[in-house]
Amino acid sequence: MGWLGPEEWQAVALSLRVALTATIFSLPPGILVALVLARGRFPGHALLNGLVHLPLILPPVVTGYLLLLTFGTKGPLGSLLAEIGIVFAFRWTGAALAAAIMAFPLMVRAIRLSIEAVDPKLEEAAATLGASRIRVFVTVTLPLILPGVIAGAVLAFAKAMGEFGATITFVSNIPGQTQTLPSAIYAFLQVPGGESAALRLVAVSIAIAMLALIASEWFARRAGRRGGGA
Amino acid sequence: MGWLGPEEWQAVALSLRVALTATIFSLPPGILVALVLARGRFPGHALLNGLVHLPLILPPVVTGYLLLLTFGTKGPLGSLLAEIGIVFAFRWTGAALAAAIMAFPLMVRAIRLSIEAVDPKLEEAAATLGASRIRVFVTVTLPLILPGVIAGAVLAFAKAMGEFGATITFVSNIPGQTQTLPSAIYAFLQVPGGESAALRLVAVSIAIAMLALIASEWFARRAGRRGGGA
Amino acid sequence: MTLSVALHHALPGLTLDVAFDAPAGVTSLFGRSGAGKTSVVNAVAGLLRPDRARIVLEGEVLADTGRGIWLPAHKRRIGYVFQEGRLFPHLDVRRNLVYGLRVTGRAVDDKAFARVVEMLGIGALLARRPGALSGGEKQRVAIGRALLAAPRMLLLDEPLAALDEGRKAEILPYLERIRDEAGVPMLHVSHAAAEVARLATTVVVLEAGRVLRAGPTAAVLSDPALTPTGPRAVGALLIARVVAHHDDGLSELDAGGVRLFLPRVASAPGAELRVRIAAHDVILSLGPPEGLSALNSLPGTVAEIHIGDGPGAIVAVETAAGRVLSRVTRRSVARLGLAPGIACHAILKTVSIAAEDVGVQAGPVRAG
Amino acid sequence: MTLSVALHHALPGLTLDVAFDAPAGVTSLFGRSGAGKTSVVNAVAGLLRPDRARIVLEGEVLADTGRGIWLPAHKRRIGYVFQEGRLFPHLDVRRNLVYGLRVTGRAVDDKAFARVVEMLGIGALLARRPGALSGGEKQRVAIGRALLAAPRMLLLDEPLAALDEGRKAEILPYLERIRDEAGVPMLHVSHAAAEVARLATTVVVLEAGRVLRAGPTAAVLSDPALTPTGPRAVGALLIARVVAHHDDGLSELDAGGVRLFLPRVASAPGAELRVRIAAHDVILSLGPPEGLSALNSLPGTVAEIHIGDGPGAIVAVETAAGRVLSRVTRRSVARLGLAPGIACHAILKTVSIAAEDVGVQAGPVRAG
Amino acid sequence: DDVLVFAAASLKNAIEEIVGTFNGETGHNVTVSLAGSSALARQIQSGAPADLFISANVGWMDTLEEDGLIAPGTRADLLANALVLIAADPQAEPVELSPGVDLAGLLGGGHLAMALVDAVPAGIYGKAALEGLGIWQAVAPQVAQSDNVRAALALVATGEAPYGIVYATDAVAEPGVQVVGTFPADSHPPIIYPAAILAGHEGAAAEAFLAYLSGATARASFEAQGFVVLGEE
Ligand SMILES: Nc1ncnc2c1ncn2[C@@H]1O[C@H](COP(=O)(O)OP(=O)(O)OP(=O)(O)O)[C@@H](O)[C@H]1O
Ligand SMILES: Nc1ncnc2c1ncn2[C@@H]1O[C@H](COP(=O)(O)OP(=O)(O)OP(=O)(O)O)[C@@H](O)[C@H]1O
Ligand code: MOO
Ligand SMILES: [Mg+2]
Ligand SMILES: [Mg+2]
Repeated sequence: MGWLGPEEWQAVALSLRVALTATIFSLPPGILVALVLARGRFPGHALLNGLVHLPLILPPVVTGYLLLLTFGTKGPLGSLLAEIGIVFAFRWTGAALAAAIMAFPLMVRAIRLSIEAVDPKLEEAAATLGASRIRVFVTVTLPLILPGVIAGAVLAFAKAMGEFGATITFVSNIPGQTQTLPSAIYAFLQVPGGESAALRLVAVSIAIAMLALIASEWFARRAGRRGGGA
Repeated sequence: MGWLGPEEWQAVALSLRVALTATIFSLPPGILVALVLARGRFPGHALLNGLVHLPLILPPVVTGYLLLLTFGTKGPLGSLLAEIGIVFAFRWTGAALAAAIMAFPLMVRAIRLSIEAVDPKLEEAAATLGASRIRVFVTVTLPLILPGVIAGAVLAFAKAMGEFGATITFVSNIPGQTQTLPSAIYAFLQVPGGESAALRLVAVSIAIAMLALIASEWFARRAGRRGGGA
Repeated sequence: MTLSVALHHALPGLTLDVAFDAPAGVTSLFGRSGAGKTSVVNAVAGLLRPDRARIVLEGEVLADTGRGIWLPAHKRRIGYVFQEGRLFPHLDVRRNLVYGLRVTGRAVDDKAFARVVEMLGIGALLARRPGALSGGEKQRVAIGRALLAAPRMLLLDEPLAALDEGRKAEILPYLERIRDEAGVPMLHVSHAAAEVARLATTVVVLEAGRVLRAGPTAAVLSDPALTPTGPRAVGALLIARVVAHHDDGLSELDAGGVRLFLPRVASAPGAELRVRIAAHDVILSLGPPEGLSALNSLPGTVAEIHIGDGPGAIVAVETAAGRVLSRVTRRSVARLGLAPGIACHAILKTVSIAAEDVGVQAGPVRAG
Repeated sequence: MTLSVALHHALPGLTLDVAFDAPAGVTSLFGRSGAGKTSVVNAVAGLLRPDRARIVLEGEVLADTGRGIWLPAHKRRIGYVFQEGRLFPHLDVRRNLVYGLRVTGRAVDDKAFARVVEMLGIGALLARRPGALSGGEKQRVAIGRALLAAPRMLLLDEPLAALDEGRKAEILPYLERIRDEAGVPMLHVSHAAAEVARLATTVVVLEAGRVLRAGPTAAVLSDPALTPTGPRAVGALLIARVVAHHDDGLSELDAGGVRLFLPRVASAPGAELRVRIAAHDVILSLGPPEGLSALNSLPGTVAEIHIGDGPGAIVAVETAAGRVLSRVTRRSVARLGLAPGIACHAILKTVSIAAEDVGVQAGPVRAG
Repeated sequence: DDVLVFAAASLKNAIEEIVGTFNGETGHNVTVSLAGSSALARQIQSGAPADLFISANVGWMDTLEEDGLIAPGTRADLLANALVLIAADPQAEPVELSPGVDLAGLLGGGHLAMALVDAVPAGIYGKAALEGLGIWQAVAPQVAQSDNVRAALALVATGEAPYGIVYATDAVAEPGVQVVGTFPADSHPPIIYPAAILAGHEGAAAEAFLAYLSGATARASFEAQGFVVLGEE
């Protein structure tokens, strides 16, 4: 414990909170968008697909700027949301938003791949047994894509733990509020001799991510223990 | 043509080269690692899995720094490779390496998910028809995971087009040699009045990525046109 | 009319153009591999949307493409036993079985559950996932899953093809009971004549996407001109009443005043049964048989002789028990001088009538 | 000994403990659903690695767990028609068919290809992907795929269960030809007695993971004590030589000096056939039959009577053509006074012998 | 000859202009790699093929010098910059940046945008200046730190933060912000951009370019961007 200062512990705790929040909140829209992209055939398909991938394509700084312009208190969405009490600017919630958006393409891809691998014949079978579309999804599709959902979530979590460029550009770095592990690491690396301090934080970061990975593998294995096809 | 300067065209061309090289060269190891992670059960499984995810977890600057330490002219691997004529440091090849490593976890995940969705019963059937392991892989597994390979490749390409932090940290930002689109965008954003130039490059970046996405969807659809399971 | 189907659909290999009515009871779709049976069933289930279709179940229009009506599968409440299982790989057998109830918010009736499980012999499998089942076990679970959803109609696509005779003999009476007691109408696909004869009220013969013949089972199966799946499908259906069970394992039946001896049947005296008599199991004798091991002899008169392309002929004999068909050789027809009006005896071995040939009677089986 | 199998394997539902020898020709695994048939076949194919096993094919040790030998599936050159198709969904039918040749670098023999395609009736499907095939079509392609790989042994797991009688009758002779002409040994799983009787040289009856009985087909199938899949499996096999084909569509055969008339068979005069006579198709008569439509009558002497649990009894009649089995009721045994040594006639309808009951003879079929 | 210059990214506009004219006049081929000073310095430590380094930060140049990575006698302080307080509100009153100024009150609960105060030069200088004025403790909780000074500027330009501390050079061309005060030069260590030729890369072309950077043409370019050019006129 002694080898991390209180501010660093704060950054660790915040990063965890940000990454978890980002992962959990982006799961439902992630699954939805993946579903739409995997199954839907509509005019805006390519556009939606492109939009989802945008954070991957753009340098993170640009994404951060765009977030600032959109979700800042003066931004069109930001000011609207502020009226109902949701503020992202300079809040840890903003860091979570940035992380979620940066991680979104990874999550969607993983889930989409799983959805595309689901045999529609099983969904048909569920329908003949009386399951409505939504029930089919919850009782058949979702369990079958669980490995993909877990993979997507773990990718998102890892990405959220490492995200830095968009986050700091959007919500800057306020210790205890928006200073995540990567910003702290970045800061250490900017000054001569900061390497060892940075390394300590990198180690913490890796340890957390490893735990998350191992947990996810375990869950995925449990979920996948089907003993072969039907 | 007129609205991009020659140096900017250079950056576009370089980015394309870097992203394509990164994607193509990381495909074989990506498939291999995905295969090992999906099917293998060995002591170092968790370690390998963690290692692959590392570039996602670490802030890109850290990855870039580690690359610099490892593959720099003075680094252990860098000096070794230099002896057989392979130099990454401050070359476009280094940018490709950085992009490939940053994109690797995305690619591996996508392919791994697809491998896990392949019905081993089909591979067994191929074996009874005389196909050796490697033949089974080439003639059955690979075609069946093609959608995943394509998804992995397009994710990697997009990520490679957008990668910036690790690249600029590893190979700097030398016009014509290591200045990719994102580094150019970054540089523009560092000075007053650079926004409009940056925006132009962002537009180019998006256009390229969109084309890649659309092409990949088209390929994936062709590959996936199986008309249902067996 | 319970179910009325009319559909037109172009598939790459085949154009389906099918219309038939399925009255209460079991309607069997009968036809060769690739004839379009599964496609028709899929359309009824709501899984295949034909180019043109009108499907009405008990007065409710399930589909009418002309009027843009297409009830989605889950609203049709039609149970479906698929040709290829389609069990849920992520659920154990128990959860597969109760899926239909759970998903529609209905409670599981423990008695009904236990009955189905016992009948299908899957009690030991309840905790297993489908991946750890044998081929026949999967099919049995699939049957149970459809039954337990308590549908208002059942679609059965070759439900017993993967099962051995012993198991078939156990499951068939259960399907009959569902047909008769629960009154659940069924659309059934099979290429086994005995199964069709036993279960079906109505038979629809499909060939290359078209209805070759449709009508009451007795009429269709006794039509010698109609052998879409081979000549062994031809046979007659007699209606008989159980008179008594004897100590030596035989049951005595009365068919229009004629005594029939069958291996012990399950039904109590007084019950009315339908007995399928395959044409190739009937021997004709000019005089009353003597010294023969066959216990059943039905005196009658030749009503009709149908000479086919091959060596065989179908002789229809009008007896007090009903019309019996016999498949004999053309040579025998000549040798015995058989012709309409000739008196003869239809001789039938008791044991030729297998358990699968005897079914519980479901309403009137009108002959031709 | 072509194939020798001995294995022990514990599955959650069943412990397999099986040992049998399969001589040249076809060995049928016969048994109820869940008996372990597919598991045994999987072990022979190299897909299931039993806890303990020794499997030897034509002198080559495929598996010997004691010595740590386990030849991988692809090196065994054993073709396998799976119970559930397993076609490659990404390849069209043509590519599925030639997969085994392509992948082992062998050229496609156009003639062999055309023959298999025609026999299976899949010519119109060659350009389609498996997803666009009917259930029976899939199974036919799977058979073709295994055949065309030209394996040194064939495993057939209920290959014909999804097919109608007409199609079965077309495919069976082809399997016989592979057995006889190409000399490819087969291990065959079926619950259809007629199919087993026709194809098998040896029958291995499995029950609950153990070998209940193994031996030559005639001996096993004529054992009245042995009815794992129902009594209709019991029957005799006679060896007969084609004498002539008659104009009225009948073929005349000679079985040990006794004339037999059958619906036209494909083999030329002089050919030796095996004819399955199901016990439930044989009527016994004390005197020579007169005025009967049945053309075949084999005089003989009752050799043995086996009274079962039910109403039936199996009477073995020694005739010049060989031993014939008849399934009669106990009541008939009593009524006719049947007992060993009594002279009687075994009467058999010509048409009772369906096409699927007549096979080309493969080496000697030793009786019991 | 080819010359590769590693320069702090904030010099982009001026240095590219200067390189353009220099290449035109001399026929040399100077290329500039623009990135953060820390990244560039580490690359030099790792053997980057750079000939000349212009840092936005004295510390990193000191480190390289200690490592013996710069050619002795070539280091020169090239430019100086000033630190200004900017406001988002176009009507904002000028602020007298004297000791004890109530900046916290001025912020009124809003944030003060700066670069990372322990890592990025503009932030380090800004923190020093606030300490110099004795108001760091009061303001610190409200400081929002960005990874670079341009991002801090953007926070003010978008109105997200009412005030920010940036270089004078950054405020020059940004129409969205008002300069409301300049920090006294003595409130923080001098903001110096040192330049040096790297050890082993001494050569006529590099030396010529280094000299050119102090020349009149370069001075005009630097000054146009708001830099103070050091060294005699
Ligand atoms: N992977 C498995 N895990 C557990 N039990 C299994 C597994 N595979 C098969 N079994 C069980 O082993 C027994 C034998 O299965 P097998 O598939 O060999 O039967 P089968 O004789 O081929 O039956 P069928 O005629 O129904 O195909 C069955 O009771 C089955 O439930
Ligand atoms: N998706 C499809 N695309 C193209 N053709 C199809 C498709 N599905 C079925 N067919 C063709 O339509 C015909 C009817 O198929 P269907 O599955 O209804 O046959 P079936 O009567 O059920 O046959 P089986 O007894 O073999 O299951 C077949 O010739 C089949 O090849
Ligand atoms: O998208 Mo980044 O470059 O990994 O922060
Ligand atoms: Mg079908
Ligand atoms: Mg099986």
